Amino acid sequence: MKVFVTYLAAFVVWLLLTWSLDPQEVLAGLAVSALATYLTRDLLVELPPSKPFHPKRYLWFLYYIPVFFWHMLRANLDVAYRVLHPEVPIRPGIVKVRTNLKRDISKTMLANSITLTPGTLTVDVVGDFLYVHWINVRTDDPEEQTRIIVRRFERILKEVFE
Amino acid sequence: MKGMSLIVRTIARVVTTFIILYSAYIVVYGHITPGGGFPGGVILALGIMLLMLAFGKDLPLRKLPEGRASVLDCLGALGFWAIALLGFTAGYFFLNFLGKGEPFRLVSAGTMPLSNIFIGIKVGVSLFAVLTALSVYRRFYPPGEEPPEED
Amino acid sequence: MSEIGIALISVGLAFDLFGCIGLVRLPDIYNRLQAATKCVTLGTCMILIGVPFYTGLNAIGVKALICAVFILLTSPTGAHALARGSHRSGVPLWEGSVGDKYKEDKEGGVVEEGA
Amino acid sequence: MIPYLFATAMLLIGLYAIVARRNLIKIVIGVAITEYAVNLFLILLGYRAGGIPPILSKGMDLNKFAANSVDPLPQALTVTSIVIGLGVIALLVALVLRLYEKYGTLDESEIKRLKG
Amino acid sequence: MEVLLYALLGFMVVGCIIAVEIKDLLSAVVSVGIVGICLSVVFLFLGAPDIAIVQVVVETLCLIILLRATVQRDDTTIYKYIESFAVATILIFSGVFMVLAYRAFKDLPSFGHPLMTVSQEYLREGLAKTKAVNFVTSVLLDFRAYDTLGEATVLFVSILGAIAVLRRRGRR
Amino acid sequence: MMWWIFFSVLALSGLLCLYRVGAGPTPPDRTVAIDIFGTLVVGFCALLGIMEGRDFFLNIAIAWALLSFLGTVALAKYLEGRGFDE
Amino acid sequence: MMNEGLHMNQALPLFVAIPLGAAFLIPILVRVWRRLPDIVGNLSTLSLLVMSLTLVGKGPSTYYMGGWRPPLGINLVADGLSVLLLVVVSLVAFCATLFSIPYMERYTSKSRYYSLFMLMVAGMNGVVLTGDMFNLYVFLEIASIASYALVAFGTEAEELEASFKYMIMGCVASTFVLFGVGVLYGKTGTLNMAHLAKIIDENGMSPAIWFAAALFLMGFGLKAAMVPFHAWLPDAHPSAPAPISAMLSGVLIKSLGIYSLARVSYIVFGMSKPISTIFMVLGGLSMIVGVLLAVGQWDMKRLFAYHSISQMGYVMLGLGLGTPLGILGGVFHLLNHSAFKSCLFLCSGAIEHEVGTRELKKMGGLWRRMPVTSTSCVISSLSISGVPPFNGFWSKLIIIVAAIQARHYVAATIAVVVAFLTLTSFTKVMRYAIFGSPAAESQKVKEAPALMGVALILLALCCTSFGLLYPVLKPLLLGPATDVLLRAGDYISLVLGG
Repeated sequence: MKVFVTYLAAFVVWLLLTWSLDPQEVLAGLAVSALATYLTRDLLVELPPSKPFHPKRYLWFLYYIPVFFWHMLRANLDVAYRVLHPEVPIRPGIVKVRTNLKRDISKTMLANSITLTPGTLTVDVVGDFLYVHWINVRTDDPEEQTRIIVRRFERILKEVFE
Repeated sequence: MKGMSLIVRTIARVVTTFIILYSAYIVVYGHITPGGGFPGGVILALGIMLLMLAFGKDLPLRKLPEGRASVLDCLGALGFWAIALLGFTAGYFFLNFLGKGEPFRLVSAGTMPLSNIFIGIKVGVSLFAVLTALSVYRRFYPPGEEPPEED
Repeated sequence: MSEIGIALISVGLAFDLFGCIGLVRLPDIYNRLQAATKCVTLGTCMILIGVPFYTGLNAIGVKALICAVFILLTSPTGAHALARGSHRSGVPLWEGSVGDKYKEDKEGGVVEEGA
Repeated sequence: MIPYLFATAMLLIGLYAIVARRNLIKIVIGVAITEYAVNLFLILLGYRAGGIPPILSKGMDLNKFAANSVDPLPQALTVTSIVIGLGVIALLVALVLRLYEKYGTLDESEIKRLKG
Repeated sequence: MEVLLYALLGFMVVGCIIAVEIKDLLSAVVSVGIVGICLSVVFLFLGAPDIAIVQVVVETLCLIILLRATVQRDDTTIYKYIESFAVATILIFSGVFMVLAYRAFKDLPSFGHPLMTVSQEYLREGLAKTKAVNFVTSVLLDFRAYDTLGEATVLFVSILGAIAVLRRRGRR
Repeated sequence: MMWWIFFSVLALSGLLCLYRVGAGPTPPDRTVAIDIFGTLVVGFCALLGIMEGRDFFLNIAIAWALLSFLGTVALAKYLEGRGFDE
Repeated sequence: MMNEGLHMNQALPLFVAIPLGAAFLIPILVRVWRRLPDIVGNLSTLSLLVMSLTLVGKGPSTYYMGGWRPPLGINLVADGLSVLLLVVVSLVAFCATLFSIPYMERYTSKSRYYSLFMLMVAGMNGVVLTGDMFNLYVFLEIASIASYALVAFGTEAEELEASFKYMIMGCVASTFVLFGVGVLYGKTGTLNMAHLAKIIDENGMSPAIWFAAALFLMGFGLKAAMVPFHAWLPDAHPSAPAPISAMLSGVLIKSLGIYSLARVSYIVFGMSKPISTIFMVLGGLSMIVGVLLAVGQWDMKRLFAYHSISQMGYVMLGLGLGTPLGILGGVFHLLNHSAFKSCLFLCSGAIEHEVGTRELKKMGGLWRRMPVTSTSCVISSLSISGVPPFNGFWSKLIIIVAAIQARHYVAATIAVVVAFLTLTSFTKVMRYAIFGSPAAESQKVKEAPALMGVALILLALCCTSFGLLYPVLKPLLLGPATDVLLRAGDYISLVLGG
């Protein structure tokens, strides 16, 4: 199962890279994907979730993309504002927030999403806690911080990956 | 805990497959697009190096043990050498003796794709071997104490 | 179609520029990472997404999309690794910062030092 | 003309590092810089004003291409010389590591046991 | 475009000077890294995507290797007067070299107009003779494949040498 | 004209990055600059690709995207004060 | 594609292909049986020796790599000079591999040693055979990188240090060479030596080409350890294992340094007055400085290494004279020097192997305990000091006579004085090491193992016979080599077929 998913992913990426259906290239793709799969068979997918092909996941994922891009755009406008403002209005600090996600991949996606969205940058993940560098610490209450930073994505990612 | 933080490890898991795939792409398409055996091989070595950075030395060394790496290294070099010698038997050293095919197709240009593949294997494996040797090498043998014997 | 592409590319370039200004203006490494990573990642992604709009869905466009996906995966990871590395190598936060939970936890033993 | 001088300047900076610095890493860095300089010089030699890369795309006219393309030969040479540079640096670094193990320092003037 | 090229080249020279002069060895290594990256961009400018990609990958590898070599962070070396003699020598040498190089470069064909005595032939006949559309590869693997064998061998020998030098024990 | 503006903006960003490399002050600062510069070059390659209409420039872009990450990770690991094999 | 009147030799690429193949195979074969590297290494050097001997007296020949005619592809040329160097390289390499079988048992990882050794031989053969500037650079790098690694092979502190110093110098030299190749390419647009020579011949020297010549002089001069650039040699050569010292001093500095310099300056640039003056000045300086530094040495191998510098000075002087007799003397001395210097280094290896020291003061009375080693050591010492029946005498004599004929009396005086100084210095070696009273360390030593003895006897025989067989050697080896340097035009017509 794991091997098959890896192989499929590699082959699809190969087809996209070459962007042609010439039989020579497709055959080469089959061989090359086999090589890549052989070398990384236990890596790409660690523990498959219970229903890997459930369509609901993909619908959630499609929903996640625009949400993510919207926040990313906001993040950029925010940073642009701070950078271009003559006084550089920042109030940085590192805060600790808690997440409910369990799987590695979902934690990672959450952390990366946090890094790319307004004013926050993940410094480390330890257990259930994320250490986040926040360019403008708005509140000192940990619950409130968690709500602001994590909740935006946590629910969606939970549906997608767990 | 071995290796780097969870985020780096997870992303390394995801990306390594594609780095290796991409290295193979660069090697195989060497005569059509920029690239060729050499950069492809280096990318392959770097892909496995990423695993070492993210997970420590055990995982990549399990995938490519040092003994096998040295054999593969020699085999890659021998393959390229053999192409040269085959051309020699056909008339000239390094004669491009295979059929040339159509331009822009994957199977074209005679021996070039084959040479690229051999160089790719050779470069990738040997660079990985040297990266491992450099990284794993440690100096912690106090003057009085002798390190273990090896061949 | 190509107008959309050009618009996306222009916006992306503008964000790139903002990011680099941030890299120069902000006071410490963590803030620089914030600005630079976010803006430049989004900017470059927008350029890459603009490419298929400009050229249509051919080899160039598809490769640009693949590239965008890779950038989105790797760039924040790199930023995270750097932030963690520089924190562990002892680069201090800017003096105007309002608290450093990570440092406290490291000293308190919640986060292992060697890990 | 002026780009060539830039490449020469880089070469000389690298040489300066090799001769005047006493730290082994700095010397290795000097070697790396001289290699960059030579690679740069070779590629500059093959540049043709307004030239296109020496790779054919589908539907290009061969004659027009040959009249416009930059020189492929120095590029082939540069690939080789880059590879050689990589090999040299790998071996140098291996030597530096061993020297550091033996002497516990990267300072060349403390390492000097042999007299020239 | 030319302006950008000169700006990049100028920066590369500055980067080299930083790398040579800075006390912190890690910063020196990073500066060399960025010089290599700029070099790759310069190659893109100069119509050499093949070399650009090689330079990128090699640069990353070199950075890793050089990082591994940086076992001490600070350049603690004390420079004595004897070094000032070496510095003076190299400066005089540099001056002479630069003057000679200037005269030689004036003699070369001007920048952007290579002679291409042999290469013109590669470009005109390479496709018909080798059927490879990447002319760099066709030069590398067909016309001058012997060089490439040498190149692969150089890599083989240096890596074999590095591994041999890193043996735990040299003698029985 | 349009391309000229695009490239100048990109070059300006690049020069700002390079300023950070020169100014430092700590090694991580220089590293950030390298990382960002790599990402900028991806954009540069993409622009070159559509300007000249050749797809191989995007190959180089992908190489940058994958490898500048690797360099950053290696530097970060070094900054953490650990060998590459741990 | 075959041009009638041109002699194509199908065997030429094998001179590089055989050692390369052996080098690539050895790391695999050692897994099958651990003695296989010994056998494969010796077999391949033996076959190289046989093949190079078949080339002697055949006249010049070429080979086109991949079937591409010269300006387009790379070609190999085996003219008189190349054949001479090939014979020398194969001879010394064969003796060194034979010597290595027992000697290298002291070191670990013998398979890597053989692999590196084969690569070094391949690199030297490639340098000697090639007819292309860039290819020359590539093979130069192969041979030098292999030698850097081999110098550090024992991984003791001093070896590593010597290797590092050598490597830095070597890198600078290679960089200069590559830069010079670049300048030449920019000026002429070609890399083939014959094509270059033709273009330079037609257009004359210009500033760019002078610049390239200066770069080559620095680069190859560093590789040849000419005096201002000699600092690395006395460290690097003694630090290597003995067979490698023999290869380095015996052939590497010649094929990478002197041969390349002669090939480039005589064939490509065409010898002119300034270059030949520089050659002579460098040669004279090297002779004096080398021998003066050697006189005060008590370390056996270091002493030999300094003498390499001074003897290379003779070769440079002979080549720089530019007269037929001078070039003949230089070429002959090159041949002789590889015989006696390799023999000396192998002797020092045998002594070190048995006695365990390189200090002259700690030896003594070895001729009783190690008759074979001592005899060959004495023979080669007499050769290098220029004592009549042995080969060194004849070549030095030719060079001195040539210098007098060319009215360079200063050079002749220097040559004579240096010859006497060399004799003094080797008297010391014989007095302390071979004869004299046995020191404490050398009481219980035995004769070196048989295979070492065979290698020593072979080289000692060469030392004796080269002097006596001069009438045979001259038409077969030395004459063609001299002709190559004297008549550069023949080379152009040989390669380009015009």
